[in-house]
Amino acid sequence: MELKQTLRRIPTLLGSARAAMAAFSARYRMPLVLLLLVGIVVFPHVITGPYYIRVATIMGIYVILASSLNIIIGFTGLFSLGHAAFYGIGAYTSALLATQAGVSFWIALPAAGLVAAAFGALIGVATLRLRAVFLAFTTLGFGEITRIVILNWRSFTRGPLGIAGIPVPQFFGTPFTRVSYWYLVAGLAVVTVLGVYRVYHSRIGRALVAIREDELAARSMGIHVFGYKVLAFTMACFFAGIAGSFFAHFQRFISADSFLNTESFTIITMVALGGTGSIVGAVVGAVILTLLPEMFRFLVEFRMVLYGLILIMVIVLKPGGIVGVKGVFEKPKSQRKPWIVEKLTRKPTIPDATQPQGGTL
Amino acid sequence: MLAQQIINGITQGSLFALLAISFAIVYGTLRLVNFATGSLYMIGAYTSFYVVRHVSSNLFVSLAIAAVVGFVMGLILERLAFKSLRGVSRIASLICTIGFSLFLNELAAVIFGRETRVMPSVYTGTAFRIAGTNIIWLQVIMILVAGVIVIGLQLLLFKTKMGLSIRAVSLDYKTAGLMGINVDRTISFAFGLASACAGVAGVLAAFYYNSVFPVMGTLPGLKSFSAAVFGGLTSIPGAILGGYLLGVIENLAVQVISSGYRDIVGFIILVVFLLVRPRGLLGRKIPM
Amino acid sequence: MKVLDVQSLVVFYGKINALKGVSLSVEQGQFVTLIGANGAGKTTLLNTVTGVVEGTEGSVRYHGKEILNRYPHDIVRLGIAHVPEGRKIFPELTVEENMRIGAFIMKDRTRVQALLDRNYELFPRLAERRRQEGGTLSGGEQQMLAIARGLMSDPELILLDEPSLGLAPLLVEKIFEFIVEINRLGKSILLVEQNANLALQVAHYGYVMETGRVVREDSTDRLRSDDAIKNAYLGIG
Amino acid sequence: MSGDVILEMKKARRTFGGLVAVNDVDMQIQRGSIHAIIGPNGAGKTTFFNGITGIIPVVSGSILFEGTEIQQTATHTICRLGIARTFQNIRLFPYLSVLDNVKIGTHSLYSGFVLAALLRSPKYRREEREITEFCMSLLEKIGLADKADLYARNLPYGDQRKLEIVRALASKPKMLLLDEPAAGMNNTETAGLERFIRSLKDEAYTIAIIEHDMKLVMSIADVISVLDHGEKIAEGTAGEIQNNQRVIEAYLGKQGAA
Amino acid sequence: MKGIMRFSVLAVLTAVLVLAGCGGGSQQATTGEPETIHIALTAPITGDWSEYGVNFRRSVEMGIDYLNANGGVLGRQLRLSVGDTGGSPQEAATLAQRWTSDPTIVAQIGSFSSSEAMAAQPIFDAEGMVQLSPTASHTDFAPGSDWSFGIVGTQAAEGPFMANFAYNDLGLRRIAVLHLNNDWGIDTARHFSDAFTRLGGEIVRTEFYFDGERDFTAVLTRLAATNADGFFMASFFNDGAAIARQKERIGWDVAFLGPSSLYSPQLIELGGTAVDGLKTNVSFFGDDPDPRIQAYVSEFQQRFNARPNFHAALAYDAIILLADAMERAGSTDRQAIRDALAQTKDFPGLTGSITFTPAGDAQKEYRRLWVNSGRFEIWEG
Repeated sequence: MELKQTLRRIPTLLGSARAAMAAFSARYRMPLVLLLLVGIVVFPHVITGPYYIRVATIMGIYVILASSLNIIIGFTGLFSLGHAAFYGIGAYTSALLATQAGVSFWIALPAAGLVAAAFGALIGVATLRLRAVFLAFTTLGFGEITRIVILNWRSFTRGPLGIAGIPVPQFFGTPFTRVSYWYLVAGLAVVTVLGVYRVYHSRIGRALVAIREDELAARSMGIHVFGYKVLAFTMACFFAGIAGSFFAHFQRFISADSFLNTESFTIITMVALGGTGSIVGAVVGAVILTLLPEMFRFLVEFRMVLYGLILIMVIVLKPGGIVGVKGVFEKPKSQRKPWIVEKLTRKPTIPDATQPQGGTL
Repeated sequence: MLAQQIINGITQGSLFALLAISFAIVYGTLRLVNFATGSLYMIGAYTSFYVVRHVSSNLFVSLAIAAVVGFVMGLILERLAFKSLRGVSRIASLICTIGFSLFLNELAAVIFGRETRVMPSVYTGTAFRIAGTNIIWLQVIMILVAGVIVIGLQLLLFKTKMGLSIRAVSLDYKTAGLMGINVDRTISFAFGLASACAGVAGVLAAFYYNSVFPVMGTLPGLKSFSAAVFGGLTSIPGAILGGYLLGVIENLAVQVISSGYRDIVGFIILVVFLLVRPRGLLGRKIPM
Repeated sequence: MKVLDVQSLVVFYGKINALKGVSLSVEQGQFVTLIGANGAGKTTLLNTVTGVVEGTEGSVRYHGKEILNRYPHDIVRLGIAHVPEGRKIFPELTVEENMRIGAFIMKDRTRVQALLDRNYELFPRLAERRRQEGGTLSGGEQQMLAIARGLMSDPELILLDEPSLGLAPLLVEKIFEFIVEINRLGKSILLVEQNANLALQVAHYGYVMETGRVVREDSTDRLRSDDAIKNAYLGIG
Repeated sequence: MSGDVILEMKKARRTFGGLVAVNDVDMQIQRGSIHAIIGPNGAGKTTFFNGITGIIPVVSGSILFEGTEIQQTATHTICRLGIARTFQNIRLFPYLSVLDNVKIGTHSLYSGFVLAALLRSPKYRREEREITEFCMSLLEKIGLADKADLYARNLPYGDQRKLEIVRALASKPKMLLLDEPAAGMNNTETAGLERFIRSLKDEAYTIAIIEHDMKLVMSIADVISVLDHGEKIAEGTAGEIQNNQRVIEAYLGKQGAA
Repeated sequence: MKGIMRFSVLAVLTAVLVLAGCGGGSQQATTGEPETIHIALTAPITGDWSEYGVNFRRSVEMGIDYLNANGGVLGRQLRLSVGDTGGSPQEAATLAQRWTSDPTIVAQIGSFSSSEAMAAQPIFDAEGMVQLSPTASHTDFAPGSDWSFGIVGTQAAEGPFMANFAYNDLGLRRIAVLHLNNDWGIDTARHFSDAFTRLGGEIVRTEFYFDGERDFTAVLTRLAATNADGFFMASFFNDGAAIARQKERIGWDVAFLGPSSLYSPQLIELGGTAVDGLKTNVSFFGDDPDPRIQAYVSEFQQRFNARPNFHAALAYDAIILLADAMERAGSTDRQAIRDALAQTKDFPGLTGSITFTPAGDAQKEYRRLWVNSGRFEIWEG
């Protein structure tokens, strides 16, 4: 009995812990932001292992990808299963500009973002009139088509050979070190998250969320729904392109293997696991799903089994994600038990008049 | 030549058709795209591998056992995960199916080993020749099995009470509940049925390609999803048509265009159909 | 003897209190109507009785047995048929399939056939169209089909939700004739209706609902002669 | 009544399959008036509103708003022209705060660009401040200011109705379409609503209202149009309507006349 | 929504802490026995390529056990860390960073695919550690860095060998080519085709397929319609077996051949009689009477209940070669190992003798091989 009561209290306890944390962080918001920035600056000097810096850098890339995808999925309520395609387009644009045209990284980076955004806009215009689920599959198809085009168009993309020898970016004549990569990706990630935050809290963000919440009402409030959907798609693809460009210059070798559909699934999983629609959620999701597989490395061949299992469990137990906006992507709790439980615990069907029934006068 | 390609396409199309049916049943009842369909296909194939080793090398024994295994697997998946996700955002369910696909593939690799396993060659004798094209018995059997399953499903759906309840649930589950239909059980059954179809397809593939390996379902799963969209996601006849057409078109694409564009054909069909005619060839307008 | 007995039923839709403690009962063979303006909670009440909507408090008893928050398919098996608002026939099933699905809970085939025959007799129009898809019927025919489908489970109690909705006056009369006929066959009926005069003319007993509460209940004779109804509807007073 | 027509409908018609939901309706709404549209369930009232706002455009006939034809115009543009509406079954943005809901109402008044939002330009900051102040003043007016930070879904039902009206007002419309604003409200709430609608009239808004609460309709409407089976069967003042035989029949059935 | 920033702050801080945490953990593990020599293996243990990755792991573990049983290297025991890439180039690069930043690790064996190896290359290059890949054959791989070595031999040598086999020994003149569409397949097909054309033959048609495909009937039907008298398939053994079976099924009776990647006992198991008559080449032949090879094959069979294939043997050679280089260098210094490896000349591997070109590619010897009645046999002409 006591155990039961303790168990029953856990959600309440968690809730108050959460509330306390929220209150704490709301109160010390500025100090915490400063602490974060200091953390970013100090991190590569405290934890100097190149491996950890690399993992953190990869994490930064995924923070950008997940945050940007969150604009589409979380804010606007659209599906996209082809985010890796735009990531890849950004990476290839940047890599080709750098290796074929000798363009500096600092120009290639925004260029990659713009090219990816242009593709995003194009795909958006073509597909965004579709219903949600269909949109998802169109983007999935687009992702696959992009990959196959990369593989087949050998004269341009070198096909399966990939692009090697992508130059190391330079900063005023000094080539990047792994610490500079970290600073750059951290900067890009901060800018992305801040950008997403600002967009979310602007007239545009409100319009996007309005579309997610109720498209018809949004339209009646004067929101050009289609236009804003395309805008959301374009913005998200821009950031994905930026991430791709960084990745190309960071890894210095890219091939279609890095932009498979599974990569899109990884990004979408980060968003869903962290909490669809929550800016923090996307960050948390990206952080967890970058670290988790690294932490499970010692399991070697069992690693992905466990990873899959954890994924399923989190989604089943907490469909709204870890720090999701409570309720948005969850359904209300039902008072009814699953039928199997119902079946096992069903009372005999004899009318029981002695049972007191609450509420009667 | 063309005749040969068409025969190739039809044989391959039988596999696509069965998988597309699996997609169509799940989508029809749950409005969910099950990305784990390819994994269920793989499980069907491994089932036949072990049946051949330990029970009987007869193709039909494998088919029967794999259908049952598939059905049970489907029930388990549905109960474990999708039941509790019903009515939650689609994205959560979708990710859950992706998670299952990853989980099942890797689990199979750990349990069954990662190397490609060999299946015996059966029914490889020539059945008949058309236009200089050799057609073996196995191809005939594959087409027949697909046909029998299709007819069986149609009978089940249109002549039995369970079929009636599946159709009713897929049209309007709330009203179906008011008619005394146990919606949960109906959906579970449909999911099991869909999984059994995928399992059967896996067995046929195992025998046809003589090999079984953990990630064998990924590509056929993705392609036959295109086939299902092509035919109309909620329509079983549509799924069959889509499957066979995709098989034939893919093979003709190799013949006419280039082998490099083979895989792209399915996806171009997918995108074009979604844009132009989302309900597919035979599907009804999908209430979303 | 009370077939249906609803006591102090409270229902929330999220934060919206749709029913604020409603009590109502239907006697064996009785024809009860529930009238009231739009949004009063009439449909919610029916939906809660058959488990489509979950109730928060109170009780719903069928022959004395508590059925609140059971699954619809379990409740229907007890002998309640619910003809939902907006007819909700299955548009892509044929008329006959729609009818048969109404008899889903029946195991005995000969009995299903007998019921089918009887209902076709009652609704000859449906017999003519038994091979047609439900969606191709006219509004009135769809309503007939919805009622006939409800009868197919041979229920003891029938819940009818706005059967006159969207139908031309002549058809409405026709539908009501059927309902009276069904009641005469011994079925208890709970009718939710906007068309107050018509409902009060055919039913035995009436409840008037307003914003989630029953504001008045009485025999229909007395309710009919009462200006309160008219006033409630037309805003006089 | 000022006498000039703000919205004019000529032979507006909307069909769904074979069903005629709005059947060649002519109607004129006077600027500055409260114009009620009543009728039994399924009479086509909401379809009528959907036609005006372009959500479900009419199939024939014309709708003129301040002399401009709008029957083909997109919904979001109609809002910009100055028509705002509420919905029969409350369509708030449930997971946005009360304040944000109102802010979305101001959407059509501004034209901020992404870059401005990203960089938070001075103009953008000024506009956002303006929007916030304006929306807060609206919320204060209706008494929801203290709930500005709540999710819209957590408001009590009556407040949700009010919020929806405020959201519509935030677009500074010339004409307001209210679809059953009193549905589900209790007497006190309805009385408050009545006062509020009257105050809007005093501020020179034109209001078209669909309502089932006849007490409310009869007391505030300048003109009442009655729809039944898609047709306009009567039009006039409250007194005229209450004594109109066709209206009584439409509501209570034929026998009601006897 | 004020919470956004505060939560992101917390999230990132937690991440930093966790990262720091896992840092501490694994470093502790690596400072256990200073006496051992620590070697890393990077391979796709999970994912689409795991079949090959698992064989790598088996062979390398076998090699280490063998070396340790025989006194180790430089009198010290060997120790292995295995990292899984799941087939992703990015993970291979992450592992590269992990291995190079662990001071106890002296060299890495792996990874399997060229994409993986090349993604990791800049890191090995920058950090100065040997990346010895048993299988990466991308033209740009070994020349791309002083620290990259490939022992499979480039197709630049194997292609002409097979072309010669086809043209001179088999007398083929018109060949249809089918290749796997990845860097390896493209390279293999290109080198073979170039050499064959130079000899005076004709490539009548080249087609390809994507990884994961199991239905080759369409593309084979198209190739069969040419007037080819020979068929070259640049595939791995499991695809190759399926291709052979489907080739037989559509009734295309033509001489066929392919590169050494086809050599695997599994080819025959999977291909059955359909692979009879297939011509290929090997530098590793399991039925070779050489006692070293027989010892390896029998132990592999005993331990894993499977016969080793070409890829497995390459991985075995990689670890033995690495040990040899360390012995020759007399040190486990990363630079010394590299220099010693670069000097490798006529190292007697199971896959033939290995000599590195200045670029770091192995020059291999090839032997003609064919499948005769369900067995691989040396082709005697």
